[in-house]
Amino acid sequence: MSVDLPLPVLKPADFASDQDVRWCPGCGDYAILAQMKKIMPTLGIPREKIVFISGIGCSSRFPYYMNTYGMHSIHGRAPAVATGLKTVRPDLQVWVITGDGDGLSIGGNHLMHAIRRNLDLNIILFNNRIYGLTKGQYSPTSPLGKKTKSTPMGAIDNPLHPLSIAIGCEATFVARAIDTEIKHLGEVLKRAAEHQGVSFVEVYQNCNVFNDGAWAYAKERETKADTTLELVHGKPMIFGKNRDKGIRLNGMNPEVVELGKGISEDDLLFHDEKAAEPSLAYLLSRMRYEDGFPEPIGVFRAVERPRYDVMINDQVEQMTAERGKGDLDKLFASGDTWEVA
Amino acid sequence: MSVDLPLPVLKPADFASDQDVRWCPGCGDYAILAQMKKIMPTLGIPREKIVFISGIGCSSRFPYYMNTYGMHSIHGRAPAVATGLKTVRPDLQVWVITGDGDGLSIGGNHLMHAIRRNLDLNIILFNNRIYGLTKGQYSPTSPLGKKTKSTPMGAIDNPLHPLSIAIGCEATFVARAIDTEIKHLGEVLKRAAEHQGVSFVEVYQNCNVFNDGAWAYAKERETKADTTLELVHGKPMIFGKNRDKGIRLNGMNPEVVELGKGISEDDLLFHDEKAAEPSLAYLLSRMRYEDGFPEPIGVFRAVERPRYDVMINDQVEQMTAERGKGDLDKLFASGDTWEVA
Amino acid sequence: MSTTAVLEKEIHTLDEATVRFCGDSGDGMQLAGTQFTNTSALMGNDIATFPDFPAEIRAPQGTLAGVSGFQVHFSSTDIYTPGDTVDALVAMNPAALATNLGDLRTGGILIVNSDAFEAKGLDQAGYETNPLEDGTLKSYRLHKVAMTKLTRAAVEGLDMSQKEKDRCRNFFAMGLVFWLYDRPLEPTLRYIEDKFGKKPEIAQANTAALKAGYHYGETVEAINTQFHVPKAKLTPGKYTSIVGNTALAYGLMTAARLSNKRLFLGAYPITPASSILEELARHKNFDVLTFQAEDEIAAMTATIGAAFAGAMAVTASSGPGIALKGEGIGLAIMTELPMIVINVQRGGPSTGLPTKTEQADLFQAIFGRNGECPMPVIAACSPADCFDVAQEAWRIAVRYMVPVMLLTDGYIANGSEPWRIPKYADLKKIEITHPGRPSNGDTFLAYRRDERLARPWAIPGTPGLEHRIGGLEKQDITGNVSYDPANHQHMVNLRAEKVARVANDIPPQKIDGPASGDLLVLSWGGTYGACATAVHNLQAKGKAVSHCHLRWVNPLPKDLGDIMKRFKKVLIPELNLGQLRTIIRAIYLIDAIGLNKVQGKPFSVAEVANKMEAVLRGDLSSTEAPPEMSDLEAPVKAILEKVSHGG
Amino acid sequence: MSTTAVLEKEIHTLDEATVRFCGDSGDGMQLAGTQFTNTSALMGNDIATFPDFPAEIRAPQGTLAGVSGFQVHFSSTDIYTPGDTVDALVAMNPAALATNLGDLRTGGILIVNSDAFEAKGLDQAGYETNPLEDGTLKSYRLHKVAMTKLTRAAVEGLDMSQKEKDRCRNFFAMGLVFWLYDRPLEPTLRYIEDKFGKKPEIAQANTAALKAGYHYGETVEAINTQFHVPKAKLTPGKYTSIVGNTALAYGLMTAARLSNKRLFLGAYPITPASSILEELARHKNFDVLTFQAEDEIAAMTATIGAAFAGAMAVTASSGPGIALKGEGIGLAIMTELPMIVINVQRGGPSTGLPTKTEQADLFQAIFGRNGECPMPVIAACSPADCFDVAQEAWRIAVRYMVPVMLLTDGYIANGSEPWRIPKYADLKKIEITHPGRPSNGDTFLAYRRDERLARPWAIPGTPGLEHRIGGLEKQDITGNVSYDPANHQHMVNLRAEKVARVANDIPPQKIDGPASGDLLVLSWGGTYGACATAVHNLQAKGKAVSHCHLRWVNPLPKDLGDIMKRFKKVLIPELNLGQLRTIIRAIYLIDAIGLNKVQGKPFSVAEVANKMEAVLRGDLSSTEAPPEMSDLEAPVKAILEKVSHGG
Ligand SMILES: Cc1ncc(C[n+]2csc(CCOP(=O)(O)OP(=O)(O)O)c2C)c(N)n1
Ligand SMILES: Cc1ncc(C[n+]2csc(CCOP(=O)(O)OP(=O)(O)O)c2C)c(N)n1
Ligand code: SF4
Ligand code: SF4
Ligand SMILES: [Mg+2]
Ligand SMILES: [Mg+2]
Repeated sequence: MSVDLPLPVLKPADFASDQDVRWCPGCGDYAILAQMKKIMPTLGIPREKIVFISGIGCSSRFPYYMNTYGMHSIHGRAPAVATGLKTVRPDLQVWVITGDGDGLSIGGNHLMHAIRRNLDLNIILFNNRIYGLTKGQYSPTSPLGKKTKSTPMGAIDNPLHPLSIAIGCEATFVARAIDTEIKHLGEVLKRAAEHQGVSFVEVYQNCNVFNDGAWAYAKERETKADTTLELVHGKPMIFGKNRDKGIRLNGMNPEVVELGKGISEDDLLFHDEKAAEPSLAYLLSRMRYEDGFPEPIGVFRAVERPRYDVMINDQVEQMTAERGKGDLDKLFASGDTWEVA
Repeated sequence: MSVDLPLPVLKPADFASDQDVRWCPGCGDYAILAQMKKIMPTLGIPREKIVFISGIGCSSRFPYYMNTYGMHSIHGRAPAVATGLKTVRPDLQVWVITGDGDGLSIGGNHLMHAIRRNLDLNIILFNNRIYGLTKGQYSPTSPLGKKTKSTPMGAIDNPLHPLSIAIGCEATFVARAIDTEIKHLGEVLKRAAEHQGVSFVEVYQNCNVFNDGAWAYAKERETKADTTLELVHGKPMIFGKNRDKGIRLNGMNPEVVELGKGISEDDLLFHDEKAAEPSLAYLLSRMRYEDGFPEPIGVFRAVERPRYDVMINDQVEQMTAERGKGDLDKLFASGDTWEVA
Repeated sequence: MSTTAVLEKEIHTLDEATVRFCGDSGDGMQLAGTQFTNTSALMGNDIATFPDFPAEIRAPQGTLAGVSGFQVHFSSTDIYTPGDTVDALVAMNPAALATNLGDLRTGGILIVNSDAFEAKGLDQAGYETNPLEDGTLKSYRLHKVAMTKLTRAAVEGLDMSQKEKDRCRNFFAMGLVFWLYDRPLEPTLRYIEDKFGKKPEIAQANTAALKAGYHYGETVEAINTQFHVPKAKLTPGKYTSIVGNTALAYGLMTAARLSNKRLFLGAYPITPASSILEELARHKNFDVLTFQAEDEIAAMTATIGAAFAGAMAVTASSGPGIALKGEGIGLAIMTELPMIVINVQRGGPSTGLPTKTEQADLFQAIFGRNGECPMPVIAACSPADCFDVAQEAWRIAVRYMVPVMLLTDGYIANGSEPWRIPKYADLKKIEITHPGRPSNGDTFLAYRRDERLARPWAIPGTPGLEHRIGGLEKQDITGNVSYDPANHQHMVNLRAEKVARVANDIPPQKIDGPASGDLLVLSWGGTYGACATAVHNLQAKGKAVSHCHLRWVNPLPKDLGDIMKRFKKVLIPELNLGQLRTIIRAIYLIDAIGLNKVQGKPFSVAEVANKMEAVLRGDLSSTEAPPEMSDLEAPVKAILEKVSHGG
Repeated sequence: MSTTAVLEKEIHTLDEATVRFCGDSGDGMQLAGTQFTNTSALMGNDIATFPDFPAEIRAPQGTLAGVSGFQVHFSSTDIYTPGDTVDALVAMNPAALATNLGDLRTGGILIVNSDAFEAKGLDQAGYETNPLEDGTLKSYRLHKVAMTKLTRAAVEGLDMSQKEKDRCRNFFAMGLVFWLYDRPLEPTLRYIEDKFGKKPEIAQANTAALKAGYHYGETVEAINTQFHVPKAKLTPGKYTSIVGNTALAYGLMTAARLSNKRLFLGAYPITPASSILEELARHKNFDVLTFQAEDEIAAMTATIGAAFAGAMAVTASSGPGIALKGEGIGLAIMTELPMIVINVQRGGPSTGLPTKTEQADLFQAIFGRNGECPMPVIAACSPADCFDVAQEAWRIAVRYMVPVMLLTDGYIANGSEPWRIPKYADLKKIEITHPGRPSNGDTFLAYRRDERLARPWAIPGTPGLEHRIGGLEKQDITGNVSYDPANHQHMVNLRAEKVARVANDIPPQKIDGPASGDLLVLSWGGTYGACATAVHNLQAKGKAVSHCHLRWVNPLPKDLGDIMKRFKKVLIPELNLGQLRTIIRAIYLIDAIGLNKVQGKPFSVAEVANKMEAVLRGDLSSTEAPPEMSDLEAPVKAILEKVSHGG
């Protein structure tokens, strides 16, 4: 739906609610909040048409801080709440804010189904690889061997890779950003907002109290250029402090190569966020620092598919067009009837 | 654990319980049951060491028909029940029987986490693309547009591909079989049983009452050679009635090619179920009949990884080795204590 | 078709009769029952029905587990139940006879398809000798009819397979019973035309079989009496026969229209609630959105999202699914959004007896959540009542800004009764006001309340009302999160008081019978019919008994305490171990007596009447309706016990 | 360090005293409280504590929402509660003063860090003028101590940052309070040594600060009285101070050892239950398996799997998590497997007040499932009692083959008390027998029962006992699926009767006070201490009052009805709106009176005592403990209400 009235010009501060922000000082969540407030005025959507739905977790307090409509629901269920909301009101812009525990542990199933339905939701998963709010138990993204309050001898479950799962269940928009790379983060959030259909964004977020430095390799000035790779549609995959390294495909496997020495940009894998098949996005989602790869950030995949929220309403319109607006009196009498005089 | 006593020689019939089988006549479930009973005596595991755990659905009645230990639990939770069981008793062989609704709708999250934990469970998902037991509503694997009792105008959610999801969450063994290809089915079940770690098998199963013919293309004598592709480790991907077609890789995308005409077997994709990275398995899981591909059957992926059920018990042993068998009296007095006389 | 002369036969006029068709699931007994019901309704009888499906989708043919039945009670007076015992039983095979004979009254008419009583069928039913021959049926008026042969003869020459021909047997049986109870064939002929118009062979065959059955009645000497049940004196109007879940779906659609709302249903399939989803999915042109969720938790929380969005939001499930919704219901209560949570109760606990009926989820409805978490609970008393109850639930939900639990049960959901079709224009509108953009400078207070303690329903999209809600305790008035102890107490009290105030909207209880007396029967939900009938029967015998039926189970009507005090005894029959009784005792400290049955089946009128008489005689203990206790060793039993299950 | 001369000061001997440390979450108040507690315990006092965490992980420094407190009640006589009011309050900043002053008794000692009362801090706490200066504190014995400066001085010269130095302030405060209450420094010095041994600078700094604080007390003139609380007469033995959740974990491990079982805990983190998981995870060498599940449903059903496997299977959660487990608990009840379901209750409904305490999940425990689905429910009464209750829950679970619900609450879970350390060898073994391979030819009957109605616990791996269980109704004796109506009634009755028979294992109720009288206080769970103390207080005043505390809440003790009849009135104080009261009324038809408080906080002794006196005076209405009702407009309040939350 389009907005008829000229919009008042809003500033990021207009999107701040009157509630005190209650995250630990230094928490990565602040940066994400700041970027969100920053991109809001650029979307051309009036404040009252925006809704933030979250589950439970530090990250899930997010809606309280946005001066939009919002619901801080229950643990893991935000995608389902958002589905009901968006189905009834496809004209609203609906954001889902979740954490690695909220979204991938208790809420994994709802996340998976919201993604496969391709409702036009913007799902932002704050991945700090820990349960923050409950004070430091391991999460489904905690690495093997991770010692936490609930795993004093180290975690023994293989971590889930949020983007691999999203891609495994038919996601149409998949992206990754880092809390401290604020400009890039803002751009990714904006792309997510603009995507028609479900957008799934993983944000590497630092929990400085219970899991400080979990993403240090990808955030620190000295290492980040070598450990991350910014994806640009149509461009070769180049990274490194001196932009002298790249990703090349070897059969089905990616490999890190050095540019020069007989290898030119053209030999590299070119990013194609619009690839019909998600195989490239899947492969990128598997590139991990611990395996010697840079971890891609940016938009992995952005394709258009029909939206559930639109289609369900289309069915209403279609049946209405075919049969006319429902007439209860007719319906009541549609079976065998008889008169008693 | 190994078995000490020589095993009595069992026959498939020894694995039949005394309960009447209560599936509709003609249901594909019968064939799966028959194959299961058939492979059982070949596994060298005594009957009392085998447990079948299921959820709810037609498929989930399976345990009643096996003369082993079993539990017909609640809808969607079989992987979690099995996790508790296997954790406590890694020496038992534990099977999980589930359906496309039980396993991918209500139980999606448990399935995902059981898979990523890589417990040594054999999970068999009977995919009939419908809710059988509740009489014909669509399921997460029903195709777009599918008209069912609950979708009279056609389904509007993108179907989930069970194997893509399993691969998306770190599965170590992934396979597919068809209820009517009984020999192949038996082999796949046996491979699943033998795999150390989680085995996830999708079986195309016909529900002749509520979704008859859902897999007709892959089952019918005239079409099946062209619509399915039997995967063999280390072998090129050849299919077709005359074994004259193959799958070739074009960049990241598979394509169907005809052999001869300048294309030889060596140009084809070779199957590698042991590939370190799951990208090949993922790509295979995406090949769909409706997109003009044969659908692979057989073992997509079979790699070894540490097992959760083993590691959790190892931690017990390790701590016991380090600290000795726990002494409660010492533990009670491990904090500050004082004597009252 | 044979052309025997029509014989002169007696016609007896009866007040009422109960007929049951039973046979294999493949025998089309549900169709036979439905046609008989519709025809009886069209003839002006009052009716009540009880379909009884097997638990299996399709149990092996001829087995006890595969028996399907449909009972029709039709009458020239008001009736409320499908009948305790059966006057005429049609059994299409030995298994059907074995499992249904117990309900046929002594001297009742027994029509069997004698062709089906061969070795295999008898064996599957656990008969060692043929009951048609061994004299065991001598206390019934047995008619052995070679239905298979007669049907085959009737459809001879038509171009269809034997199997297809045999499938017409149910029409033969119908024809015969239609003749027996003096019903016209026209409605069924119309049905055949509608349904099989495009398959003329089948239409022709069914027609032929139907007529052959009717003709058989007219001509065969052995059946020498015909029965006639005159029209009932129903309130004038246009009627249709309606099934509970359909009435509920219609009621929801009506409530949505009356309140000018989109209807959103979030549901996950589960027996016996699924058909609410299925029915609503067929009516999207009524601005109905049906969302089949991935599970019950998603169904519940999507419903909360839809309520927040401003729709008439509903979720429907059965016991185990409602258990899963508990946490979500807590959020609904905390956010004070209006919605309806429907529980079509089935046999529990756990998966229990999924295709059977029970009233054992009342505790769960009232108490089954963490914290002090009250919600209004309303219960339908019959299939047609579902229509009204759906509207009332919504009216209260929006008046008080509260989720409402609506209880029905498997018996109501699948049963049918005549429904006097209302005119939409005559129905009472449901008023809803949403706050609009506030006047300049006013801050919106999401938890400021009106006189009913309802907070405003401000919906996203409204400028100036941006606000955040959630599951943490809310500060009074502002709705901000609050950890203040005093505020928490205040809010807990407020939520309880709000639900208590719903009682202001409950009209004074109707008492069926004198306002005081020896015994009050207090009932709720689907036991209404059996209780009403039992009370009428005892009143007819001159006993000082009355009946009071609860529509709202939480809160209870304000006058209930006074009403109960005016009776010497209060009897509460329930299909559970005494859940309402526990609540009544706790609130009113009244030593109410229970009649409790947990057998997956409704009460018979006799069970209630017997217990009433026992209480009147001075037996004041709570009792269970004595189960027809089965010798678990008997062969039929033993086979019946074989695994069987449902959804 | 300054070297002032030590002054001669008065020493008062007291029976008991209550001290509270409060400050910003970063100020180390939990540590101060714990050290004070341990030291007091070592000195032989009876103790009870109450930590009060802020809801946030780390609220912004200096804010009201960030205040953290720890209260210690220590005594020379038996005590059961952390104390209603505080005798000495240590407030490290204005926010702490603002939120805690209300609990300091008039005339109480108030020690503040005067350095923190500068503009920003005062503003954050909502003070417009400085309370240290404006006379508002004149009814307390105020000691303004420049703790920041004094601490800095004490640690001067050490190689650490200012911030690190300031972090030693809590040791200064401890030192001062240790002097005030005549406690030795040695235990704390030992603690510093243990904890910071590897960081000698920090150890040195903390030691210096601690001693400086102590010395300050000795030397500063303004503080002229020291207090002494002599040893309590505790039962001889070795003691340690134990926190509720730790005692519970120990109890579970002990029960497992006593029954020769592996211990399996399936849990999903949730406040305030998480530390059970965390504690058990540290003791794998006790053959403990901890499974952190993906959610509570998985935790519950994995627990069922572990029980089937033959382990001692336990799941632990809090209200909302238990709501999610409801369906699974139904399966546990239907499969009749032994296990323990722990609910550490917190403030509800919904997410509610996650870090606060409440008793409002009793209804959920007893009634919160679909169908007739009873289970035994046991409740711990204090931190140390958790140890015993865990064993008793398991003993009953295996004797009756039934899941048992074990209730504690946030107050018990985080509170601590002295625990007389038992000798493992003295504890009663828990006998379990598993059936073995049946004699040749016998079929195993999975639902054949013993005299307690318990079925056999046959575990996978045993040859010849292969069997299948599940959630559908079971045939009596065989355990096969059964749809038989009579069998269903029978099994529903059996499951109810089995739970009822648990009462055979409940010893006669202990009554604290005379066996009859004017008023019986009936309590359950964590309110034990406040009720016991209030009853003692009134008994001391010569009132005819007694106390009866329930350990098993379902079934109720057999003698409870008779006991209650011997009193004129029964008062049931609960931290809910009257849940036990509802059940007592329903069962016994007794007009029990309620004292109900739902404020996220335990009862004070005075609240219970006042209500008892009111009842004795003739006020027979149920009431709420009057909240200290807050004027929501006041500035402190307004700020306090700002968003805050927990897990
Ligand atoms: C039903 C339920 N179970 C458990 C909890 C406790 N809980 C709250 S948040 C949380 C996990 C938070 O982790 P994550 O989603 O990663 O968020 P973070 O705090 O790290 O941002 C848990 C287990 C709850 N509130 N509700
Ligand atoms: C909690 C709960 N919700 C819903 C149901 C109803 N139900 C039973 S089986 C089923 C789906 C079955 O589908 P699937 O898993 O595909 O099995 P199939 O019958 O097709 O083999 C449903 C929705 C239930 N038993 N329990
Ligand atoms: S605990 Fe971690 S994630 Fe939570 S607010 Fe603090 S730093 Fe952020
Ligand atoms: S309904 Fe379908 S899946 Fe179920 S038993 Fe019948 S044929 Fe098989
Ligand atoms: Mg996290
Ligand atoms: Mg299915």
